[in-house]
Parts: sequence; structure tokens; C-alpha cells
Amino acid sequence: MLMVDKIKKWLELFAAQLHEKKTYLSELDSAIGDGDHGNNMARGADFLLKSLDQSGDTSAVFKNAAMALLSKVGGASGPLYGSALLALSKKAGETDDRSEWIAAGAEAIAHRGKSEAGDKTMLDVWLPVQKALADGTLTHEKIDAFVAETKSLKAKKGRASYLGDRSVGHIDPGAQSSGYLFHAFLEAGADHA
Amino acid sequence: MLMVDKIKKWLELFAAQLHEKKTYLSELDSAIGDGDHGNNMARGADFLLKSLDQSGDTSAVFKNAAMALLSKVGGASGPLYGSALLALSKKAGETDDRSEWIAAGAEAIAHRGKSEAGDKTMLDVWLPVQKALADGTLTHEKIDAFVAETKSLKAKKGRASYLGDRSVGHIDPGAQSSGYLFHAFLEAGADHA
Amino acid sequence: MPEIGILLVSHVREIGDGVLRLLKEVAGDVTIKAAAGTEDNGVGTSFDRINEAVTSFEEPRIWAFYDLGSAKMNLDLVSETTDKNLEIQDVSFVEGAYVAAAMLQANASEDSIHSELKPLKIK
Amino acid sequence: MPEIGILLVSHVREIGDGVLRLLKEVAGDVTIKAAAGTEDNGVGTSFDRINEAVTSFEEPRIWAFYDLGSAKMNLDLVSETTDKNLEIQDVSFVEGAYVAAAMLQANASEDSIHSELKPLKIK
Ligand SMILES: Nc1ncnc2c1ncn2[C@@H]1O[C@H](COP(=O)(O)OP(=O)(O)O)[C@@H](O)[C@H]1O
Ligand SMILES: Nc1ncnc2c1ncn2[C@@H]1O[C@H](COP(=O)(O)OP(=O)(O)O)[C@@H](O)[C@H]1O
Ligand SMILES: [Mg+2]
Ligand SMILES: [Mg+2]
Ligand SMILES: [Mg+2]
Ligand SMILES: [Mg+2]
Repeated sequence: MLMVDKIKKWLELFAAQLHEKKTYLSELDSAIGDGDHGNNMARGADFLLKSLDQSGDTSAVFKNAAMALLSKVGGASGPLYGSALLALSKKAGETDDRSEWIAAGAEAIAHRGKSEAGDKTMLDVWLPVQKALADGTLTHEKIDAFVAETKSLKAKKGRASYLGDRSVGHIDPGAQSSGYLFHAFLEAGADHA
Repeated sequence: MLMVDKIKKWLELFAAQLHEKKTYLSELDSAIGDGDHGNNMARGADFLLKSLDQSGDTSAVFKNAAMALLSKVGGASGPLYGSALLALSKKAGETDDRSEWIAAGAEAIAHRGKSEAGDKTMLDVWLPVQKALADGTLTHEKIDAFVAETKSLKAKKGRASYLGDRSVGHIDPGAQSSGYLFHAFLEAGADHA
Repeated sequence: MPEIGILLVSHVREIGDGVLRLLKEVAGDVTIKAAAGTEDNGVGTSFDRINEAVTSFEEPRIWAFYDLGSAKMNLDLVSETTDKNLEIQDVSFVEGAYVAAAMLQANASEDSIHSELKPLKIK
Repeated sequence: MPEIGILLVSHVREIGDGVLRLLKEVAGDVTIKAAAGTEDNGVGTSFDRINEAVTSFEEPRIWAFYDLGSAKMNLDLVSETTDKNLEIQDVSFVEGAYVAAAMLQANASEDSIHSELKPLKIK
């Protein structure tokens, strides 16, 4: 399969998963946020599918997906996923090394959100995924573990940060949706050439 | 004339004047505020007239007038005039000394507005009027002079305070409406028994 | 149900309604009411509207947030005349009310809420 | 006409409209626009709405005020991609925008506006 086709498949699988898990993601967000993460991401996913770039250019596909999420998500996750995908778009023009792509995406999230490892955000999935990918050890089980580990963290960024200690014990919704992103990544075989 | 009839006449004359000068007061407020002082006071005056207490009790007349302004004015001048008239209502139950009434009113304004002499507010009319009244030297000319003197002050309280030096050169709208209050006071003969 | 209710006092009806909507997303179990605009929905605040709203709370305590200074004068007057326990918060209006609502919903301790509100004290 | 326009970015349509109404009372000659809520008028902010609003200013400079952090992320993104001079003000939303509007209307110096805004910096 051509690289660009794997990328499209990746994004399509991600979008499908966001649709399926819409209610669950919003439930997670109800516990420590405003309860809209599933709806936000599903709205973004709809538009992403509708506007999926057909040019056959990987960078263009990422860029279009970025703009779709940016335009339609509405919550903090919009500019965050949007910035991450824009970084992937740029990086894909420079290298085929997937771990470099994800590193660029994680950096963009950290820059946009002024967040770092341990803040209990989507970054706490992006960073360890990137590391495992670089080591050649990324699996579905690991992704689930990274998501689950956000449970024990105390939120330092985003709406959940107001809850302080009370944010502990809940999975971060953005970490969960990022988990779906990387499951789809593996399923589509987008992690390798 | 009974004291209470003078007080009613006072408030009626004040209300009539507020109506007549509605546009002018709002113009003054446009220069250094949000341009609604005339409308605010006219709305209050309407309701004041409609709900003028007929019980023959001075304190009750003041209290009713206070509640009318409080309820209908809408701007900062509502709670300020409201508090002042509530203080007059209370003081009128204790003494017939008009300068003590006005002193109590001025004190209520200062308390409510956390303001003092020189802040370029209605207080800069109430305080010198009180003093002149205590000295037995209050005249229409003096009232106009007190109002005019607010022109040279720099606003420290209320919306005009954001303008800093640019508030200088304009008459304070609340000082002007208080000027009308005291003109009506003299006209109604409410300054003496 | 938290024993503290939130009152939003603004000069503009739409601001009061809008902030209420924003807060409700994160604080569905907190009683939140708005008293905003004059009685004819002009720009200003209404002693009567604030007073009615205060009276209508079932919670024993009310935290009031307001936008501009003249709203505070009306709030002060209401607080001097009501027998409700009205605590006026001199913090940034939208941001302060948001933090308080989110934390009340999470049953955070009063101390911790106050320490989050402290840096927002701008009035 | 002041050479600086004001942009109000809020999560809720009604808040944006309401603050605009509040500011217009004291700043009739200042260009003020709101970009608030998502495109379907849900609670959130829209990059597109913000971007369109920014583009539509005729003033060479824009001061942007926002309510909550996620609005700031969208604003940052717009500011990195637009060729407009967008200055994001990390101050209390309603109170800060009010002060800026009133002072711009009065042709106050930029220095004096910034020194009034400084104590309102809470973000
Ligand atoms: N400053 C930040 N840095 C990184 N991620 C963040 C930040 N703020 C929020 N997030 C992520 O966004 C998710 C919430 O997204 P969403 O619910 O769509 O937005 P909102 O909080 O505006 O409603 C969080 O679970 C978290 O993973
Ligand atoms: N803190 C204060 N102390 C005393 N008087 C004040 C104060 N704030 C405002 N005022 C008076 O109120 C007047 C403005 O009234 P008005 O225009 O009706 O209210 P608003 O400013 O809310 O629109 C000012 O001209 C001033 O005399
Ligand atoms: Mg959310
Ligand atoms: Mg949201
Ligand atoms: Mg006014
Ligand atoms: Mg007003």
C-alpha cells in the first residue's frame, strides 16, 4: 500500500473510532471537564472524513485533516490536534521516519498547550507512544497502558486542573482520544513503510 | 406648609427638573461615562412621582423615594441616591435639622461609593452644600458654583475614573443632577421649617 | 448538592445568561442564577432583580460575582438588607465564577477554592 | 478613529454579544467585534470565526481579549498564521476589555492603558 493510502486509512479508522466512542469520551470529560470531548471530536471527525484530501500527497492529507479538526472541534482539543497534525504535515515533507513525525506532533501540542509530561493531558499518550515507536516496541497493549496511566495523574493543564487532587482517579479524555488515534495508526499499518 | 408637604414638593420639583434636563445629563455622561445618566434619572423620577408616599410621614416619603430610585435608575446613581435618601429617611426621624439630614446623605454616598471629597462625583456637591447649609449661606448661585467646580477635578471613582486626566474639563453628571436636587430643595422651601 | 449557590450580577442580560451557560457545562449540580441588566433589559443593574434572585436561593450561602463597580454597589445594598448569607467575591467576573463553579461541583474544600480565587482578586 | 480595534473571544455567543454591548456604551468610536461560540453556536471557540473576525478589521492593530484558556490556544494559532497585528491581552476578560475600550475611546496613550491593564493581568 502507498504511504499516503495508509495515512488516509489511519485517519478514517480514527474518525470511525471517534464516532463509536463519542459517548464514552464525553463521559470521561464530564468527570473532570465540561463533558463535550466526545461531541467535539465526533464533529471534527465528520468534517475530516468529508474533506479528506484526495491529492495523493501525505503532507496535504495531514494538513487538510488538521484544518478540519481546527475548524470544527470547538474545544481545546481543536487547536491541539490541529497543531499536532500541522506539525505532522510539515515533518512528513522532510522524512518518512514515523517516530520523528510523532515527536513533531507532541512538540506542537506542548507548545500550543504550554504543557509537559505529567500534566494529565493527551501529551501523556503522545510522548510515551513516540518513545516506544522510536524503540520499535509500540503495541496496542502499550497504548492502552499509557492511556490508563493518566488515571493516577493530577491535572495541571486544561479545565481539569481546577479540580486539583479530585482529578486523580479519572482517565484524561484527550489521552483516551489520542489512544484511539494510535490504535488506528497501528491498525492501518501507518507505523511502518 | 407642613414639613412633609415641603418634602413632597421638593421631590416633585426634582423629578420635574430631571425630566427637563434628561438630554443634557446624558450628554454630560457621554463625555466621561456611558451616556445614560439622564435616562437613568428620568426613569427613576417617573417612578418616584408615581409611587410618592401619601402617608404624611416625612421618613416614609424619603424611604419611598429611595426605593423608587434604587429600583428604577439602573446605573451607579441608583444605589447612591437610594442610599442617600434612605439615610435622609432615617435622619428625618431623629431631627429636623436639615444640615444633619444632608450630612447623613453625604455620608451614605461616601460609604456606598467608597468615595471622598475631590473624587469628581455627586459627593462634591453634597459636601459643600451641607457645609453652606450648616452656615446658613446656601444659595442657588453657590449650588451652581459647586457643580461647575467639578469641571476642574480629575475623576477617581466611577466610570469616568478610567479616563484619568481626560476627565478634567467636564462637569460630572451626578454632580449636575445633585445640583438640581438642591435647587429644588431651596425652591420648595424645604431648607427651613 | 453544594450548600453554596452562585449569583452572577452583570450589567447586560446576555452576559449573565451566557456566563450561566458556560458555568452550567462544568457545574450541573450547582445552583447558579443570573441577575443581569435593568428591568427593561437595558444596560445596568437592578436592585430589585438582584434582591429577587438572592431571595430565591434555597442554599444557605450565596457567592456573588459581578462585572463592574456599580453592580457591586447594588449588591452591597442587597447584602445589607437581606437575611441571606451573601458573600460578594471581588474577583475577575467570568474567570472567577468559572473556577468557583467548577470547584464547587467537584466538592473542593472552601479553603482550596479561596486559594484558587485569590490571584483573581482584581477589584 | 483609534488605530486599534478590539476583538472579544468567548466560549459563548451571548457573552461575546453582551460584552460588545457593554463596551459600545462607552466606546462608540472604537471598532469592536466578537467571535464567540462554535459555528453551530455551541459552547466553545472556533478558529474559523476568530480568523474571519481578525481578517475583517480595518485597523492596523487588534487587541484580543478572551475568557478561558482554550480560546487563547485558538487565538495563538490565528496570530501565528495571520498577517494582521494581533496582540493577545492576558487580562481579566470583561473588566480588561472594558478598561481598554473606555480608554481607547478617550484617546488615552498606549502607555497609560497598559498601566491600567497591568493589575488585571491574571492569565
Ligand atoms: N494545555 C493543554 N495542553 C495539552 N492538552 C490539553 C491542554 N488543555 C486541554 N488539553 C487536552 O484537551 C482535552 C479536552 O478537550 P475538549 O474537551 O475537547 O476541550 P475543552 O476542555 O475546551 O472542552 C483534555 O482532556 C486534554 O487532554
Ligand atoms: N463610587 C462613586 N461614588 C460616588 N459617586 C459616584 C460613584 N460612582 C459613580 N458616581 C456618580 O454616579 C454618576 C454616574 O451615574 P450613572 O451614569 O447613572 O451610572 P453609571 O456610571 O453606572 O452609568 C457619576 O457622575 C457620579 O456622580
Ligand atoms: Mg471538554
Ligand atoms: Mg468544551
Ligand atoms: Mg452612566
Ligand atoms: Mg450606566
